[in-house]
Amino acid sequence: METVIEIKELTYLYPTGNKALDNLNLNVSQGERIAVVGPNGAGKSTFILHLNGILNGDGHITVMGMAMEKGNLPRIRQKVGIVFQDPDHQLFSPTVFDDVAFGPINLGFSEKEVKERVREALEEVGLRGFEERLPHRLSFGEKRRVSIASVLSMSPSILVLDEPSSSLDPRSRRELINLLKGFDITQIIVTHDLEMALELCKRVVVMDRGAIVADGEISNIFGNEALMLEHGLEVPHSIRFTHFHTHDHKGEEEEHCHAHCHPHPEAHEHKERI
Amino acid sequence: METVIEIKELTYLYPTGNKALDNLNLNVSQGERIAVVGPNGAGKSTFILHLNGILNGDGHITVMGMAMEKGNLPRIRQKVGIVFQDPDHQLFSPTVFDDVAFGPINLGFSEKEVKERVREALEEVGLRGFEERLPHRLSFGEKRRVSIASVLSMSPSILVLDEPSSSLDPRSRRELINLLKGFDITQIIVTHDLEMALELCKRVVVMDRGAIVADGEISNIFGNEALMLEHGLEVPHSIRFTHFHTHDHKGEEEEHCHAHCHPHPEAHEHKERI
Amino acid sequence: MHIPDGFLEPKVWVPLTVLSAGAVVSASKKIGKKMDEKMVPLMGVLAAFVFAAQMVNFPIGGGTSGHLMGGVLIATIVGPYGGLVIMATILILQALLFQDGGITALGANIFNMGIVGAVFGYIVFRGINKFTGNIRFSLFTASWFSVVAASGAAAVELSLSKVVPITLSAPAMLGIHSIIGIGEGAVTIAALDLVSRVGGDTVFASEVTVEKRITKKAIWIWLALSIGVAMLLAPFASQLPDGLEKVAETLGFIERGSSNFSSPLPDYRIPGLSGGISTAMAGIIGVLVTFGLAYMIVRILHRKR
Amino acid sequence: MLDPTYIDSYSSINAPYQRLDARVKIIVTLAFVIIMAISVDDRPLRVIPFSLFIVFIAAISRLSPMVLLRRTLPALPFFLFASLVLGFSKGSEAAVAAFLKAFLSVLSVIVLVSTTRFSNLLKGLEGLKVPQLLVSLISFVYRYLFIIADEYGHIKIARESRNFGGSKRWQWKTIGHSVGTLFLHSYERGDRVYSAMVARGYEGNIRTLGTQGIVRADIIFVSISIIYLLSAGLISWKLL
Ligand SMILES: Nc1ncnc2c1ncn2[C@@H]1O[C@H](COP(=O)(O)OP(=O)(O)OP(=O)(O)O)[C@@H](O)[C@H]1O
Ligand SMILES: Nc1ncnc2c1ncn2[C@@H]1O[C@H](COP(=O)(O)OP(=O)(O)OP(=O)(O)O)[C@@H](O)[C@H]1O
Ligand SMILES: [Mg+2]
Ligand SMILES: [Mg+2]
Repeated sequence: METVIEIKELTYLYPTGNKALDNLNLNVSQGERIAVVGPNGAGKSTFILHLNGILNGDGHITVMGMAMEKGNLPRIRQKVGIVFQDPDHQLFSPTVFDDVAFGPINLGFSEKEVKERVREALEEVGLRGFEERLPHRLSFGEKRRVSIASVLSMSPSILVLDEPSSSLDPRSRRELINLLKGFDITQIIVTHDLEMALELCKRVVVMDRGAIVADGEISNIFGNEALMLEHGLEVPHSIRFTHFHTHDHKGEEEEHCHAHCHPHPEAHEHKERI
Repeated sequence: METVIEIKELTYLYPTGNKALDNLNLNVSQGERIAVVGPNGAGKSTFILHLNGILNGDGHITVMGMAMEKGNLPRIRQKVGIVFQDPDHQLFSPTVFDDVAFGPINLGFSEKEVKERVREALEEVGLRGFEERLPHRLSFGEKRRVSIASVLSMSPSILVLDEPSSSLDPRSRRELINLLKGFDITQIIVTHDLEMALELCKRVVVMDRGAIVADGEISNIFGNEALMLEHGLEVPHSIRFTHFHTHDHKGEEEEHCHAHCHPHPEAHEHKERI
Repeated sequence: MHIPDGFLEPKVWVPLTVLSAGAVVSASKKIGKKMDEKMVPLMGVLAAFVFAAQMVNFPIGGGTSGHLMGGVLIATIVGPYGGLVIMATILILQALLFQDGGITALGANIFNMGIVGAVFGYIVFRGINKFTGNIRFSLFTASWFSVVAASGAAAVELSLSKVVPITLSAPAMLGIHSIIGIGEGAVTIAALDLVSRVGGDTVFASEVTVEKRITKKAIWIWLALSIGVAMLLAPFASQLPDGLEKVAETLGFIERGSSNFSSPLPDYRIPGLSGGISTAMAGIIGVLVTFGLAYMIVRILHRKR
Repeated sequence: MLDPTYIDSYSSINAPYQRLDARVKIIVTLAFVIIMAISVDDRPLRVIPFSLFIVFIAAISRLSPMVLLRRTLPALPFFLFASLVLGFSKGSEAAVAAFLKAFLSVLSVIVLVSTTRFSNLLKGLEGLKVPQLLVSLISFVYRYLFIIADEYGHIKIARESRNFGGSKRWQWKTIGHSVGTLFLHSYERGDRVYSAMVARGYEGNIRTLGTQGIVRADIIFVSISIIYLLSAGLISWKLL
């Protein structure tokens, strides 16, 4: 399949000297839905900010055939829609309408088209009727939806989401999952919500200390307990139980017993810091 | 058991006219650990801000025998420690030490006592050695711990946490759970992380549209699929599977089959908005 | 300290409007040249910050509280030109959106809080710091001075407009603001203390500081400008010398301490002035002259680069 | 409370005044405030033609008088106080005149901002050659203002929740630290928000929905208004 994102040897130091990305390599194909997981501070958000040229590390990035260069930025930014981790950083307009309309207006759409897009995007995240509300006086979950809508309204070809499900209630999370499932555009989903990753993605990338430490088929990687624990993760419930029922992994008898006797994963926990 | 929090007919309208709390009633006993769950915008955070008199709705609130009145506020705030949903809203001092020391200094402790308390609180959240760090330049998970420490240092009798696990990586989340399990003070935990609620609490309160719509034993309520779906929630994985193994609920044969065939809960989903 | 419409007389607000407009335009041009696309949003957020900081109350004793002006605070972060432009932005917004300060009094308010409060406050800071080498002391003194001087300027403007005799307004305004100034100084030190601690290792200082030094030439231009405007208008505004006399009178008065502070109404009274045709004509001619002048200033400043 | 919807809420009414170009409305408002400030002087009666003008404008913008008056409320106590002081030095006539001038000026500004979407107001200022930097700055402050004011609210809540009190020195220091934190939050927020804007196609100038242009109605309106205001000033001088 066609490669839409190509990243070679990407390294980034914050001005303070923190090396947040360290020789990162990644290819993403057209239409793929990839999960990016890893512990707090792994560099996931930093990585994402490189996908439309907001940050500029050393290395090579190509997006839909365009090199990441100043001249290409406007076109790249039109293609790559990013939903930031903190909705407060994404919402800056006096009203929800203005915020969702911001992208389409900058893309030069007509007033009618802009209104239509805003309506659709708000509909998709279940926020119809919120047009005139103030974005920063919403509940946290409502803010999250507005930030998703404000990216959807640009109809990007590549959708990048940083922790989209955090602080969403279970139903909204479910709706988000269904929403994302319904899109056949390329998607990169950074998350700590491993169950969501499992439902949405076939491929997962594990990041730690600024580099990619694993990349592959999601149930293989998520089922690899040693790997998961090493990088601040856990084997998700549903994999544990799927294993139990399907017995498609070998040598996990003892593990299964654990899962049976203690439905909660704390039994497998290493408790170093507390 | 002794009642430490008593709330009667609490109603609150934001100045913009949103009714965020609507005739809410709740009693909390000494030493209880209660989960508060509910959809986005249910009024959970608004409710919490009433527990130490930051917001002042109509109704009656009594905390450890003290009515919520101006004269009692200092003593109430000493008893009730609140960890806010967004750590950036909680930390405002130049160093981690200053932030954790802020409460004890205001309570009028001696310098020696203040230092002792800060040391202990940082120890408890696993942040020894962070005293001189800037709260600003910490990772999200570290900020969350500092905000917990800055409340622990006041040795509250009632600990209130708003979404403590959101944006934490699975390992930090696990550490948080163990930390909270170790405290035997009264705790009120607002969360969308139902698995965490299940691990920590015996009792759960479901909020929706500013009122309490269910209050009771957590596995009963979380196992009540109709109720959960009605209020933007889902039956958590671990309950689904616990049921499957233990058969301690009746009339759920079909449900179990579902759970077996589709380890993902989407099968039970009502998809109204998307 | 925000003066509303309707209280200042044209002979006061017109020259001040010209002066402030000239200063703001030239300051914007100065910064504009050095700015990349990122600077505008950054200055915008800082202006919003000052706006919010101005709503910060601090206790000044006796159960009352003062609020921050923030002139020196912002000028030390972004430099005097940035400080002036930011203060002007805030004042325009306050006048437009919050009915805080009038439209005709906008120039006067920008003069008081932008030019006196931020720019001169900053110059005082630089001066004292050069002299003593003690940043905290200089910051404190400059912040205190900026608040007191700004309130003094407002008092003078109001007395020139015969709203309240300077003998009454000066002690009252200066008295209260010399206390508020202490809070301003303390809060400014603590705020910059935190900022420099965190910011020490970041790029913000070099990034935000648009212009660290204010050139001597610019000060002279502004000074000459204000004197020129005042002189041009003096013949038309017959009451002006009267007002100036009172300012001088008050300077002696201030030294006598605040004995009059507690007496709300001394028998001192400004003779009522008839607003005759001549004053009005003076106003109109004044407007024309000052508009012409403003145009010239802008042209001159523009040609310079 | 700071609230932008409160400010913009009447700009979408489809009334004759709302349809005028923002530049026209700004010029007329400025002319109104300035001519009144110069010509009314100390005589309250001269305010009459100017009040009529405001009433007329309010009528063609279909603003509810109650809403208008309510919005002037916050400013009134200060006007009253200042007029009272003025009354002692200059007499009651002057005091009443000053109060009315202050009141009508505020009213005219409220009418202006509540009948014009804020983005159009900015476009208007730009059209009137206010320096570009200043206009962009105002637009950014407007964006951030409410956010940052609320941010300080959060810090205050955090402070109060932990029993803020004690000596004045300690309070000043803490408030100073809060202001410093507010600065850092603002600064970082500005940085991130800038990224967010860039990510959505922002390239340096803010675009808005809908374009405006001067049409004949605008020219007629501005001419008539200024002629009226000027003659109102002159005639009232002679007669009142
Ligand atoms: N503005 C900044 N200045 C300096 N260092 C930073 C900055 N932002 C992040 N860092 C550091 O860079 C590293 C990577 O941060 P990043 O935000 O990319 O992590 P992340 O994987 O997104 O973590 P999380 O899961 O907590 O969101 C961390 O060590 C962090 O402390
Ligand atoms: N500052 C505010 N001004 C006006 N309305 C507000 C404000 N904050 C919250 N609201 C509204 O009050 C309601 C309750 O909000 P609250 O933040 O308490 O919800 P929540 O249950 O904490 O939601 P979440 O799970 O998303 O955090 C929501 O409808 C929200 O839009
Ligand atoms: Mg991140
Ligand atoms: Mg909440």
